[in-house]
Amino acid sequence: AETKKIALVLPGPVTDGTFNSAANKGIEAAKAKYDIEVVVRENTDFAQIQDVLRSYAEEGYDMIIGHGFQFAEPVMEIHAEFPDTWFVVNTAQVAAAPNVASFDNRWGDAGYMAGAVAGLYTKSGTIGHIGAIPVPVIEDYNKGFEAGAKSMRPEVKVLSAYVGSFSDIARGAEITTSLIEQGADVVTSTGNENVVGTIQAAQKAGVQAIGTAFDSQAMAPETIITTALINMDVNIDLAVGRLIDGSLKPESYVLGLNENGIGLAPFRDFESKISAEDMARIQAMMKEFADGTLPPK
Amino acid sequence: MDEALFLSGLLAAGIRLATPIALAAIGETISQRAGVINVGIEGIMLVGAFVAVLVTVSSGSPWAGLAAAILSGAAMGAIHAVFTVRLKAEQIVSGIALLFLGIGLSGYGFRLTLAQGGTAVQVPGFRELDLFGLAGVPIVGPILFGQHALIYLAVIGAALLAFMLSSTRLGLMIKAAGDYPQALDAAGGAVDRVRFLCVMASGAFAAAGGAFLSTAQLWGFVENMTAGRGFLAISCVVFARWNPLGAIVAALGFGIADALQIRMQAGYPGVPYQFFVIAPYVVAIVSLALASRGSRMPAALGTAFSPQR
Amino acid sequence: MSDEGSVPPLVALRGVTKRFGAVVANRAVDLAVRPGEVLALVGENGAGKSTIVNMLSGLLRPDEGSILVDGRPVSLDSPAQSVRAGIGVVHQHFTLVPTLTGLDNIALAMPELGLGRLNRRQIGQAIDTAARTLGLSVDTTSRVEGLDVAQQQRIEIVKALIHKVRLLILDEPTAVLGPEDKAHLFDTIRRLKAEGTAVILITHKLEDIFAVADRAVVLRNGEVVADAPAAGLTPDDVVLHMVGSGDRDQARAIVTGETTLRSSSASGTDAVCRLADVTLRRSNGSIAVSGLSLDLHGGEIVAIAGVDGNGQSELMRVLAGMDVPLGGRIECLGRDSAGSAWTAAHLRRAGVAHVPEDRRRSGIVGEMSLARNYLLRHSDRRALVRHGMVRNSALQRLVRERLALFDVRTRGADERIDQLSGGNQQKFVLAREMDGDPRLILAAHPSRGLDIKTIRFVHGLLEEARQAGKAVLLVSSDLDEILRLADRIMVFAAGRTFGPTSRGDIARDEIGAWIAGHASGPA
Amino acid sequence: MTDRSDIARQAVIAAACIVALVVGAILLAGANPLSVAIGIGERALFTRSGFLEAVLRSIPLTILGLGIALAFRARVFNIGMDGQLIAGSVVAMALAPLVPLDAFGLLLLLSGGIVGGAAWGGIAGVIKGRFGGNEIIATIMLNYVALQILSWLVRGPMQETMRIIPRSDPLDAALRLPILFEATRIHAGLLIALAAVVAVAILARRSRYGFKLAVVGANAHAARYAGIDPRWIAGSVLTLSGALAGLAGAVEITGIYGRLQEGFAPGFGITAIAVALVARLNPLLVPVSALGFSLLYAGLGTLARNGVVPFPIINILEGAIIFVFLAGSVYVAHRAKRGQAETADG
Ligand SMILES: Nc1ncnc2c1ncn2[C@@H]1O[C@H](COP(=O)(O)OP(=O)(O)OP(=O)(O)O)[C@@H](O)[C@H]1O
Ligand SMILES: Nc1ncnc2c1ncn2[C@@H]1O[C@H](COP(=O)(O)OP(=O)(O)OP(=O)(O)O)[C@@H](O)[C@H]1O
Ligand SMILES: [Mg+2]
Ligand SMILES: [Mg+2]
Repeated sequence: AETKKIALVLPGPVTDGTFNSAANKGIEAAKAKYDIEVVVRENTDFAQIQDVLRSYAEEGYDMIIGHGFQFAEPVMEIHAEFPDTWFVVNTAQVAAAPNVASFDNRWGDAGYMAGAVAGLYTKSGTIGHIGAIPVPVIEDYNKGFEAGAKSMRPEVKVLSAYVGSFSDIARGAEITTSLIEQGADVVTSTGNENVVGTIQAAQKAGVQAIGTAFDSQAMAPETIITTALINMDVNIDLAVGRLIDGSLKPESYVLGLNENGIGLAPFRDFESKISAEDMARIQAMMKEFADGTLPPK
Repeated sequence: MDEALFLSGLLAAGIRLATPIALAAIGETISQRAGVINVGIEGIMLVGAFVAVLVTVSSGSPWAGLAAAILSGAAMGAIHAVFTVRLKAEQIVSGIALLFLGIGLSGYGFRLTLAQGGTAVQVPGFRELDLFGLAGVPIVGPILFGQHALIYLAVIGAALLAFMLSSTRLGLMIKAAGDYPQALDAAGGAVDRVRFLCVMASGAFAAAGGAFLSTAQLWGFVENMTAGRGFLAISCVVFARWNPLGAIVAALGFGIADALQIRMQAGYPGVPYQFFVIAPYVVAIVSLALASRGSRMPAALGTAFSPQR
Repeated sequence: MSDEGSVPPLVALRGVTKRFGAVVANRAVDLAVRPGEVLALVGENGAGKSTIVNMLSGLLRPDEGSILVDGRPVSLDSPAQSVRAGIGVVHQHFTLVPTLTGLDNIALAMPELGLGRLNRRQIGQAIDTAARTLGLSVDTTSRVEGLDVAQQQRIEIVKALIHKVRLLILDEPTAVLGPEDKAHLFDTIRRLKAEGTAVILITHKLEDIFAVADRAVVLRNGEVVADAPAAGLTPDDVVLHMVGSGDRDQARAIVTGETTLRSSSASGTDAVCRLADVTLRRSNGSIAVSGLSLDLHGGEIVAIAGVDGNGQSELMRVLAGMDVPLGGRIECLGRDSAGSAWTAAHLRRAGVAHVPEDRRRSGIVGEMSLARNYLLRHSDRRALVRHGMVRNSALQRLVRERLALFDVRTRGADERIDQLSGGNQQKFVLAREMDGDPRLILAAHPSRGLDIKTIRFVHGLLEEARQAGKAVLLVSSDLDEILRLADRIMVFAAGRTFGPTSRGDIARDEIGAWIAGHASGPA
Repeated sequence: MTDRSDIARQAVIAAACIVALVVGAILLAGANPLSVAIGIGERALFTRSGFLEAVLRSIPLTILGLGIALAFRARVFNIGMDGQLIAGSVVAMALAPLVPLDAFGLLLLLSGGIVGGAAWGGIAGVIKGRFGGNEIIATIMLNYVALQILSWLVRGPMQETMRIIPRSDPLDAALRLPILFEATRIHAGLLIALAAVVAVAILARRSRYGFKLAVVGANAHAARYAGIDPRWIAGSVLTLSGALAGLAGAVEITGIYGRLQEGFAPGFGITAIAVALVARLNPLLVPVSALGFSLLYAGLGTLARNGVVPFPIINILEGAIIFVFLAGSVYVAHRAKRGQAETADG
């Protein structure tokens, strides 16, 4: 087969260390794995999306991946004009024949797992989530986080606050600090650069953090318990793989634990920081996600 | 929660949030006093933030990072000065160009260097001082004696500049350059040289603000990490009616209001967080309506001085 | 000019030409001034005097010809170089920073102070000594923007003389100075002369020439038309050269200022404006005038004499609607200073015309055309603005007429007004303010900076206005002007007001006494 | 005259340095500066879709630029176009459920946009005109406020009925601006923008109000003596330019997006300032300048898509091109002046 041309359109920079970096890593991996030609468009603001999608389509790209729910609408507007191009939207649930598919990770489940872990690791009984801006996936994560924590420790106090920006790392850090001052000793964060701020604030305050997106423990080994994995690379690998073997359908694929769309990163040194039975409870929870008894319907 | 702790935490955070804005505002004050608007400080802050991290990492000393940042800022300022002072180009347009240049240079530099190893680079950044070992004293301790060195330097710098403006002949020349350059020229003063220096100074201060962001408040650089602080700084300049010390106070106002809204958020999950985020700005608007004594902008601000000879 | 003594010229212009676009401001000007010589530079408005000053002070560069200092050609490319060459200048248009105090403005002109800390006490003392030897009292502590023009003029003079200069250039310094200040200034000039300093004095007052000048140079249309020892000249000669006609009688008339219109006051018509026990405040808060009561009637000219800075400016500001009196009450053309309608806009519409003392700051918009500056005061006129739209053709027509009528030297209604010579700017302002049938004319130093011929013309206008039944309030530091025009005279001095009394009932020296603050005669 | 040729020469040098910087950066990225240059030009200038995209972008920039031009003429610095634009689009959107589904309804939406923008600008206008507060702060602050309120609205009261994505429900097709040319996105907003150009040009250059703006901008003090109240002028012009911003917002909503969501006009306010200043505040030049900037953005967009250079270089180019343009116009201006001077002298 001739080399497929694939465009990945990102709302932010590939260096944000989370949401966009993850997608970028994914496409890099896919490039290594499949016979594809790849181009990545960064920092695409909403006003540009339609023009960007349209241009790629005009240039005969076989697949255009829009990384974020905000791509759903422009895609729906133009996909019909370009039947030979597949439009894939990440972190949204849209689909349209013949050529629109979406891949969404179960952010809620990821949040639930993170919450459970936090609930078991907190000593103060207070934990916190700092979101960038309440976009759907972040709100899902936020709900899951609270539910997960309470499932392990019903009386746990869950604080949550929003930065109001994806890139304001300093504010992200200050908000985290304020939650820590209010007693939180395990924090997690969703968004882009702001996540780095949270990790650093936790690091400086000597409390624990739970990463999001991809395993970032190297950033602060003594701070990050584990990471609630959002395996964007899996979305992208699936999309590309199915494009190449022709099995891609105009559906919205939702990737949970079993589809390896989410998960928990290895605990490494933190394995030993909680009791064996607590660790067992985490294992149990993961099993329930695997056999579908979780999340609570 | 314990009030004392809350208060000291609030003030400390407020000061941290204020410092980068304050530093940039101090610099902008000087250049505006001399008659040159620099709307590009956001870009300069970014360059400063990046250079500071880069040099801090490679040299192991945040002071070296700070010095390098200040130099880079002065250089960025020089670009603006060349276009606005020497070439008499439209100041705001040049500033906007500088903004983009700064965003680009910092981001590109970052990707060429630090970003290679992912975001995991460890930055041996500034730590809070403990002056006279008094930082431990409850509440006042951390506020007065437990801050970052740069914060004390900012205050001292502003005080010196205020003195310079009010009590030195250089100060007179700067004010003349901003209010009525014809007079300075007729008196044999070099309007353009004065303005050039002031613009470079504004760059240096803005870069120092960026350095604080990336080597003191945080330890690391990410693209666009200034997130609009440059424009807040410009507001502070006007708010303080072109007085360097006032600029610090204005920035502090913003910082503390911001720190406060941050702390309120978690307390009231019911209220949409946006209403907390806008609080500092609303406060600013209201106080503007209530407490403005008709600000006196330097009369020649934004206009090039080109005598017909 | 070898014949004139052995001393070589200190500063000389050789064949200097300066153009502004099509206008030739100076054509092949030759001019020399020797150490210890006082040179009077005279000529009609627009003749090119200030252009010469600007070239000598490094603000402008000659297009052709050369400037020599001590016989050596120099290029004065910037004021700094001119200062270094030992040239001190008092410009016709002040070069003071409005937001700085007089002291700081002077310090700004003292490079020897370096860049460092200012010892304001020391500088203040230096200024005081300088001012004392000059016999001028200067306010060095308030912001210049709050000072009236006479005070600003004094600061400029002190600023120029704070250093020892080799050549002092004064561009119309006497225009706003009262008799006493003027006398002091001339003493200073004589002293400098004795010390070997050269002086170039630009003036429109012929008597000044004969009072201090050794030599007079007359410019016409940018060319030197006469260069002779003052002793050998009569006022008539000077005027003849200036206007370039051979008509001695006309010249004589201009000099003596005989005018056809001369008639007793048409007073008796009811008051256009009533001031009752009015108190006025300076910008710095101090009281300028208190207990001022005065009626202004149609058909009379009321003049306020006295050294500037005694409340004249404040009175004009208030009557122009820029301020309300601190105390007392004013009723003017149906407007009441106590009411909300006491604004510049309302008073203008009611028929108040205003020739402001601070022309460039308050009277015109420098970077706009003459036509637009005209509209500035007449934008309510049907003929010029219809349905909110400016009717440019009508405007152009009107402005061209007025410019011709007032003989404003300009390239046309579309020229930028700041390219006009000072006197022509003043003529323009008069042309504009006299238009539109005003009922009360506030004239602050109306003939400031005007050449003698134009002054006569303006005086004629004010008298016509009086004849036409308009009320005129004249502020002037020129006693001759006042005695020539006024029906009733008032004096503001030392925080007090003298008069008003009708001109017939008072002698010149009595007024002089009032101005000096002595309450002889009817107070 | 040495000064002038001096400046012209320095302009050349400055431009050269900037270009060198950019070329260096591009080479460092292992790309070919020439192909990059071509990359910028080609689509924007030589492809239909690229050019049309630029035209589309120039519609709001023109309307905003006009508002800036008006305000800046009076030296009133309205930095708040972004907020006023949002206010306009919010009001327009809020009216949608209430208006008849026809051309008249659309007209009402657009008017609503104007009113919304005027109101938001008017707040700054009152602060400046009534309280003498500085408009720069007021407008910047109001930007942040508007952004956050929008963020709340599209998640709260104005969110779509499905309540999934932070955005409003779509407008009825009858309330959308008609597309002017088949198979393009160019909508009737283009005509609105051009009409605005004419209107503002007349207002600024022919009307008494426009004259008063200029007077206040040039010498507020003389204005006061002439009976013009600078504060009233400032207040009114802030409202007026706000109205234009609001119109731009309504046009974007009804013309392109058909619903309300965040970030549909990122940084337009600042770009509009550049647009207006480059047009030397001349309303007739504003659309030209706006199209120029839009072409620039279209070109940079192409570059960003090709991915031949790392993204930050796009920003570097953006700044560099503006700088080079500035240097160029300085060069031209001073050449011209010298020409005059010489003919005059000769
Ligand atoms: N900057 C300028 N641009 C264009 N023309 C100018 C400029 N300055 C002066 N002129 C013109 O040059 C001529 C001489 O002006 P100048 O100011 O030297 O006259 P002046 O003798 O000082 O008159 P006055 O007695 O009114 O001050 C006038 O016609 C004036 O219009
Ligand atoms: N009584 C007065 N006599 C002389 N000058 C005055 C007086 N009051 C004010 N001034 C000065 O005149 C100028 C005009 O003052 P005004 O109150 O008209 O408005 P303003 O805001 O000061 O004008 P601007 O902003 O242009 O300085 C001011 O610079 C003020 O210092
Ligand atoms: Mg004032
Ligand atoms: Mg003159």
